[in-house]
Amino acid sequence: MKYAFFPGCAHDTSAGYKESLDAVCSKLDIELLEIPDWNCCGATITAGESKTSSLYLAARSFALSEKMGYTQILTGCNACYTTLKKSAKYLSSDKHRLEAANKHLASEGLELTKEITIQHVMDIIFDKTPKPIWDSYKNNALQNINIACYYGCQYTRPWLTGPQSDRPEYIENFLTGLGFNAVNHSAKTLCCGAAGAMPNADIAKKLVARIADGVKKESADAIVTICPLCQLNVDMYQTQPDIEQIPTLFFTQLLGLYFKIDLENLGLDKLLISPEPLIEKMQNLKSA
Amino acid sequence: MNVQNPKIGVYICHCGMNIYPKVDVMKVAEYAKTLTHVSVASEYKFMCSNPGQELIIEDIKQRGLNRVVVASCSPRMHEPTFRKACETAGLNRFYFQMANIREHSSWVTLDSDMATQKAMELVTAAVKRVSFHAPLYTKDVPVQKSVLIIGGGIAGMQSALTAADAGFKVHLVERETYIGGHMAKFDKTFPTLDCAACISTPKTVSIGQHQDITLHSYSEVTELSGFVGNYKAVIRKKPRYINEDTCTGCGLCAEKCPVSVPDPFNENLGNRKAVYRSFPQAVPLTFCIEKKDPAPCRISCPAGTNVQGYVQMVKTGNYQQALNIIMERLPLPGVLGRVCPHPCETDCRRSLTDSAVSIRDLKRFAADNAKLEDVPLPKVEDRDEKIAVIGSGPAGLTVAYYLRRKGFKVSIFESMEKPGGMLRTGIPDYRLPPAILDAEIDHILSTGIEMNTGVGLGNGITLAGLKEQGFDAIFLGIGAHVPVKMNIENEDADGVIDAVPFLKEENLERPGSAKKRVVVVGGGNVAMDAARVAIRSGAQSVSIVYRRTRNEMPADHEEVEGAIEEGIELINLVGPKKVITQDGKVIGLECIKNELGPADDSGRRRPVPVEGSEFIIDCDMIIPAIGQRVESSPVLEDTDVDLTAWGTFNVDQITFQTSVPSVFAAGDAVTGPATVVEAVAGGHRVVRAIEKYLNNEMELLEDEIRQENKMAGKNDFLPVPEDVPVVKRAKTSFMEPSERKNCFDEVDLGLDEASAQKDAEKCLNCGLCCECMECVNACEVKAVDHEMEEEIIEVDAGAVILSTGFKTFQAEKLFQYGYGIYPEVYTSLEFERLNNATGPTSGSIQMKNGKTPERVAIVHCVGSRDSRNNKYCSRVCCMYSMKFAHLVREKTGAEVWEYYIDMRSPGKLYEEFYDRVQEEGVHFVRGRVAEITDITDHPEDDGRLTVVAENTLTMKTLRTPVDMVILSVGLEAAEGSEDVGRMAGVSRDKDGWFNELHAKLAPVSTPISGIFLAGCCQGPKDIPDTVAQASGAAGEAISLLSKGTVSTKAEISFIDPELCAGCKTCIEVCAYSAIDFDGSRDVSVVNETLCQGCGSCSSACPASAAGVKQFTDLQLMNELEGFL
Amino acid sequence: MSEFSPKIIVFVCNWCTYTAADLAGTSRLPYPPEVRLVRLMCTGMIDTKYILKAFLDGADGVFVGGCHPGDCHYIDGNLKAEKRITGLQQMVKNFGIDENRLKLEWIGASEGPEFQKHMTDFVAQIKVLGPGQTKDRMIL
Amino acid sequence: MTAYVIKGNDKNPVQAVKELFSKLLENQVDYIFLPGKSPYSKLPMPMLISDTAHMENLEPLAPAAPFNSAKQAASVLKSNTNKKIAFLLKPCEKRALVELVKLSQCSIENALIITADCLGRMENSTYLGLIEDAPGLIEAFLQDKSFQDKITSSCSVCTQFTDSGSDIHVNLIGCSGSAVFVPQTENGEAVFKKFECDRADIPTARENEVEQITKKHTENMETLSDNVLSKTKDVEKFQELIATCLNCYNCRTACPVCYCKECVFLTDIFNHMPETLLNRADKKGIIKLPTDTTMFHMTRLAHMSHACVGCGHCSSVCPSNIPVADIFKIVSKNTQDFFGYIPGENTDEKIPYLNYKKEN
Repeated sequence: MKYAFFPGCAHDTSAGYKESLDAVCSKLDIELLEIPDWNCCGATITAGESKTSSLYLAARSFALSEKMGYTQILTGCNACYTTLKKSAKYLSSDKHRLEAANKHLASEGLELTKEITIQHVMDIIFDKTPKPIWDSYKNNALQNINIACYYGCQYTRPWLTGPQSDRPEYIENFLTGLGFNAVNHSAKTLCCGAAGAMPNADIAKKLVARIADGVKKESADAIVTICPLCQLNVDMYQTQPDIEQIPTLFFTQLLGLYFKIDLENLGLDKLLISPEPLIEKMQNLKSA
Repeated sequence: MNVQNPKIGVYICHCGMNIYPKVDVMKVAEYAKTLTHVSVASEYKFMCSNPGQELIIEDIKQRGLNRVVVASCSPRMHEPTFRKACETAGLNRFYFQMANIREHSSWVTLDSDMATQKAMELVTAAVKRVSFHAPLYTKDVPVQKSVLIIGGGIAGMQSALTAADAGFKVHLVERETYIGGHMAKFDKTFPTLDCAACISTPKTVSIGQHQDITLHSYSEVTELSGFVGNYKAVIRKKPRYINEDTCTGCGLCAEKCPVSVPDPFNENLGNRKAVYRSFPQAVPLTFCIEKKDPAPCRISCPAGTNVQGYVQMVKTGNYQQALNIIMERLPLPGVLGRVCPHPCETDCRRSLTDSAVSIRDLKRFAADNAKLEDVPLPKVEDRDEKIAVIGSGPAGLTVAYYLRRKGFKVSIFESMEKPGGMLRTGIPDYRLPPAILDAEIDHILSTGIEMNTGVGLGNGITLAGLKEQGFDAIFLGIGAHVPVKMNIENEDADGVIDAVPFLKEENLERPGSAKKRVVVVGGGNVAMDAARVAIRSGAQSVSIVYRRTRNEMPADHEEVEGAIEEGIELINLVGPKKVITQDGKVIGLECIKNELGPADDSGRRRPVPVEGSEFIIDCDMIIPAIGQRVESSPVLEDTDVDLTAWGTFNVDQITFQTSVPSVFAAGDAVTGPATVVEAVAGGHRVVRAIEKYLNNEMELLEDEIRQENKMAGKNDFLPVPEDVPVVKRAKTSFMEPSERKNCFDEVDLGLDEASAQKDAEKCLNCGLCCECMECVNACEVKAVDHEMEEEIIEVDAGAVILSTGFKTFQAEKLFQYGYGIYPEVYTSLEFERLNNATGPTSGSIQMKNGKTPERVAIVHCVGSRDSRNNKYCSRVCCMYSMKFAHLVREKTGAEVWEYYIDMRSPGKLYEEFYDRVQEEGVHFVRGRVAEITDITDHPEDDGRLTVVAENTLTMKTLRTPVDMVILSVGLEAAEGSEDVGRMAGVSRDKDGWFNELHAKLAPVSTPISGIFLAGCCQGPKDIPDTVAQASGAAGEAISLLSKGTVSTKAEISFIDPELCAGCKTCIEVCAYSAIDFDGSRDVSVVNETLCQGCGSCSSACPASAAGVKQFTDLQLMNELEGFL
Repeated sequence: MSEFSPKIIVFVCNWCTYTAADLAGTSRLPYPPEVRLVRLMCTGMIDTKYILKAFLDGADGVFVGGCHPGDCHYIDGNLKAEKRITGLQQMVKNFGIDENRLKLEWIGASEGPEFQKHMTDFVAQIKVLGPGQTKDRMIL
Repeated sequence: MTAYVIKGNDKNPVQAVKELFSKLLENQVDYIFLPGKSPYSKLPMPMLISDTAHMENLEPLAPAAPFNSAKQAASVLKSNTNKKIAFLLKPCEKRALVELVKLSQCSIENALIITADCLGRMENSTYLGLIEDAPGLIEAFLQDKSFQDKITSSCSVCTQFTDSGSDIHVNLIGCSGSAVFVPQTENGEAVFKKFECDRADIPTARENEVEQITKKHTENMETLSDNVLSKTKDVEKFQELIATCLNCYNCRTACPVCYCKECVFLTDIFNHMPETLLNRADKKGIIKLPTDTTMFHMTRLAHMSHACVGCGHCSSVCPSNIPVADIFKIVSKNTQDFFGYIPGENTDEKIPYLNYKKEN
């Protein structure tokens, strides 16, 4: 299957997200077509000044996607996901906003005419791929691998449609289905501090410390994230003193390990906290 | 035309500022004056006030008005007021019509001109309509002098006592086993800190003792019909299984009861027994047994053994009672404790969490540790009828034993020298030691059964002969002993011996007949037995040849395992093709390899031979074990009994009778080779059939069985608790393989006492009451009756009071507060129980680990004042939260934080209580709690919960570590109030509370006259308000009943006999059967006492012969004329 | 020319929808002024004559509001009304009266906001359908 | 299916029917009810006969009827008299009678209902005009297509000209001039056991001919629909159709299923007070009198269109030549299709408005 893909500004430079996503997608026969000349999703502007400017930014990427023939856009970043989804909702439900945005787009010869839907790339990987591929790697011994799923604060916003709650179990259910032991913890949707990390590093550190505290209670072997900003912050601040260090991976990296994809194709060496113990544990599993 | 010269007065109300100025009432009045027949039109500030009404009365009197229209508020509000005014002036009250220009115009219309215009049209329609009004008259009918009260909380109790003290009969219906409602769970009450029990017990006791109050506890009203003054209710009284009249409340039954379940009265913080009383002071004091559907183990046992019962008895160490329970259905407990394939364990719900209870081993344990001779026999009269049982296998022994227990004379005829049938010849001794079998058969015979061994059909007796000897019924339990052939070449060679004769010989005589290299053909239990016996009787190597894979093998898993452990080789996917002989003796078995093809009828994949894959297994002995069939020829010798295509006896599936009426059959002889327990099950069905047959009640059997089938399969079981610990399944110890393979000693050594009890403890008590009958034995006054059934009671009542109370908000819905996730988060009701002297901790406020909390947070407005849940304020939470704070401070000295949005303490002494609690040092934080989490910022707080909230007074986010959190959950309408509302015709508001007639002026009445509301069913309220309202509701009811009569409705149907064509359509549509047909005139006639005035008849009648008074076609068509 | 202001007759039962209308009033929930409520004890009382009279004498729309199925104060009067009204919708359709001009809805006693919404929506719908055929004409 | 012909009369259907009824009256029933003529008019009217002496007055199978005789049949069957009566009805009359049974207007327990293939009826004037010149008209009509084209508009669109629910049905169509009696119930079967008659086969040509007529009538219906629909498509156009209605209520009197003792339009509800009329005139500036004519027709449609059997007598009796039956035909087809209701088929089928209870 082919999908239009909106990478967002953090995707390519993240610690192995791009590599592992590509590897997993090719395993699952998913082709991600990067929207040509995409631009900033607008997250930072929304947070700052102008809602309308952020809307125009999103509208431009939407129009580009429409032009390439796709009305469904995938992204792997929670900030992009929320911002784009919000923008898509505003644009489709308010024709005045749509007209205003199209006025701007006209200067580039672009126009947004269709309703755009936004999906996290994870949703596609979990829901739209053939079960037999997954099943052929199933291993009961994986239940010794304790995974703490971390959703971040954006993916389960209550106004979004889709899996949502304060204590989501979407990723857990999927990983449990593969054989992993997904632990229940209290930090699933806490803020990672990304939005304020630059100006308020001390606050961000405190926030990550709470995440680590929630996860460590359940003796997790790894934290799995679904967003480059989350991954960066949680990984980075755990290296500070007084904080428990738990390898923090992208979900695609874990799936790569599950599929036994070559390690060098998963970008695991870019992680700050070494995933070695996890990799070793997974490689030493007795198959049952 | 029934009106001559209408003179209409029109009165427009300002309703203060509610109608005017939005509606220009002056303009409306001026306009009204122009309408035909209107002789006066005026406006006034408050038409409902005395001067307003006087205005109407004066005009009627002075100006001779004969019609009145008032344009004001909703007729649901003041129609009675103005009708009364008309009546006062001497005008029939129905010469009045109301135009609703407030709720339907001024309040809902934004534009003033439009509102005025609408008001004018509403007035026009009313004026047109009222011209066609006619005087109506009502009749007085007597009322029932009794009150029905639904719900026995403090509200229902107060209403009941008030009404009963006034001399009226009261039926108080409560669905729980006790009265007192939520208040019975409280410890203290705010603000005075009275002990809740101290103030409510006098009331409960009075209820119990009052001569005019009939208390229907553990009961529900299922139907309510009739009308004001004459209601009829149907009450369903659930069975307590304990007689209310005789139970003394001593509690011995509960002491003996082995079943412990979470106690809902204690909010599941503690446990109670299956027979229970919620609290010691409960009224009525009668205990109650709670039953669910029979447990799955009991259902799946072919013989219907009360598995849960004996497992519980093993748990409590009462092995004799366990054996007694087993012997109710299984005559061979030790045998089945060893060889039963235990379908019960397959269905055991414990396997949902870890593993099934080791039921079979527990049965064996009970059998091995109790005495057969102490099993009580029912005391029955001996009967004269004689029954012949042919065959002493499990089916025959079952039939013999249980018929004997019913008093019949039983003789067994066994063709072998020793009784036991296949149990003796087919099951090897290492699985079933002969001593066990002998002892159990001896016990069966000791009840007075005659045993004739060495006598069988074709061997001394015949069916006809038995009949001649005077046997009234004959049971054929001859089993299936004839081997089935393999149908391959050289099958009869020396060295081929079938498993059945092989096992028989080995079991009875033990000649050590096995040769060196043995091949067993087959995959069933018989094959395993043959293989394992072969190795014991001298074989050096034993192989089992099976045509499918191990997965498809029908043999029990344990048996296959045991065989492998003893060094027996499994050769799978192989079929026998030919016996290779030399000099007539076996030297090998030629086999062919199979592949699995598509599934066959049994669901197993069919083996398909692979061509050219033949090979030879060298051996000198071949034991085919591929099946047995029934030896029917001796039976057929003198009597023609129908056989099936399989050669088994053809019996009726209900009566188990063969084609010869007095001859019954069961066991392998009917089913073909099957398990012991299935033979026992068949035996039981025959016992029942023979008893019915001899009692000449055979026709009852089918009904009985159909009834049982109907009852089965509802699957309402005790829910599996969430926090069940994982417990490893008890394993019996085994003899070492090396040791056992050389002897016939019993391999399985059984469970030791400790592991048996531990495993029995795993039982989840799916059926709740396990029917072990310990309570029956314990009860000195014989009050326990397990056969009790529900009762249906009908009562009459003149008035009904609904007092169905409330339930608390489900705290799980607010994930962020972690209820159900963190053990130290409690709801307020849980805290009430924790703090209550009769509660699970006897009133000590402690955490689940037994420690006293040092820091406690109380969270207000959980589920209240929350747009995502309930928007309303639950009114009681602030006050009870402060009560908690005070109690925690007083009892534990812990630091307490109250997180509130606004403090609501309006009430006598309430604000003072707030002051007092503040002075006691409780921290008050204004801010809704955002989150409760186990994540802490400081390592020293590890293990504590953190309450996250913004203090909106200091604008600071607080993260407060605490040991315990109490969620002050809000109130919601009680479970089932929707059904009660429907039944009574009382509507509920959007939150589910019952609608009162008027929020201010009729707070305890409903739109349905004669039905009143008391307490929280109408909306959240505290105890003082509840009691006040309950007294009010009782007062309304008393006022209604004291008058002695009620007026019938005037607005009911009529049928004009001149117009009625007698088509009976109205009779068909009438939901109240209120229309009769008068055959002498060929017209329908309304029964005025039954008619409710719905008008279904009127709209169904094309001739408009049927109509509703005050809603006639003429009136409505003219009202429309006014609008259009 | 001023905007078309339709004339709408609303038949309501006393127990549910009239109460809901009262509730909309006490809650001050505004809705278009074009609706005229006729109170009946039950929707099961509605004669086809009333609805035809409305349509033939100038009403642009007719709305019937009753209790939810199962909640009828008279057991199943609302179901009888439902059958009759669906039949009538078919009948008037023959004469070019759009079936959407005759609407049946269940509005429970506590559903003041729903009453407001239904009134607002129905008036809007009738405005879209335009004036009925009988207004200011010599028809009855 | 067993069928019978009457010996000796196999080429004269009128005579065959007469003979059957005569035999019935002789020893199976107490009365017979079928069209006959009085000395005073050539138009056949329903006759109730107790004595075989009057058989010569009978005129079965005449292509004329001044009204649908279901109401008259019902008046004979209104209450239980314990008398057996045999009826000869046109299929539309039998259907109307079944509807009246559902409305408790009569019981057909003691009735033997005999129906005959109906090739339609002529308006009274047409019939009277023709019968003057052609005394053998009835027999000729059954054969001669040119006569058959003179039937009423309603009959020319009727597709229910045979019957399957009566006790005995007389097959005429495709029977090349003979009458073939087909018993359709046990009661019908019993009739033929009691006297001698010949067993016969239903002619094979019948099926085809029935189909032909059905096809033709269906086509006629389509034409009619096109014509009428253009006049009923809105209320104002409809006025053109009924403009001359004088509220005489003849149509409802003639209607066999309008069973009210007195029409609601004759009651006070529509018998307006002067001020009502004046108010209406005030409101609109001008009103036409009599009022409520549209109301009358639509109410009758609302009340009865589910039960309309399509006999067409409403049109026949209209002094203003309003095609009432055509309007009914179109509307009732829609109503009956909507409810899946076939009026007059069997007495057990519930009237749609009484079928309001929901499953579970």
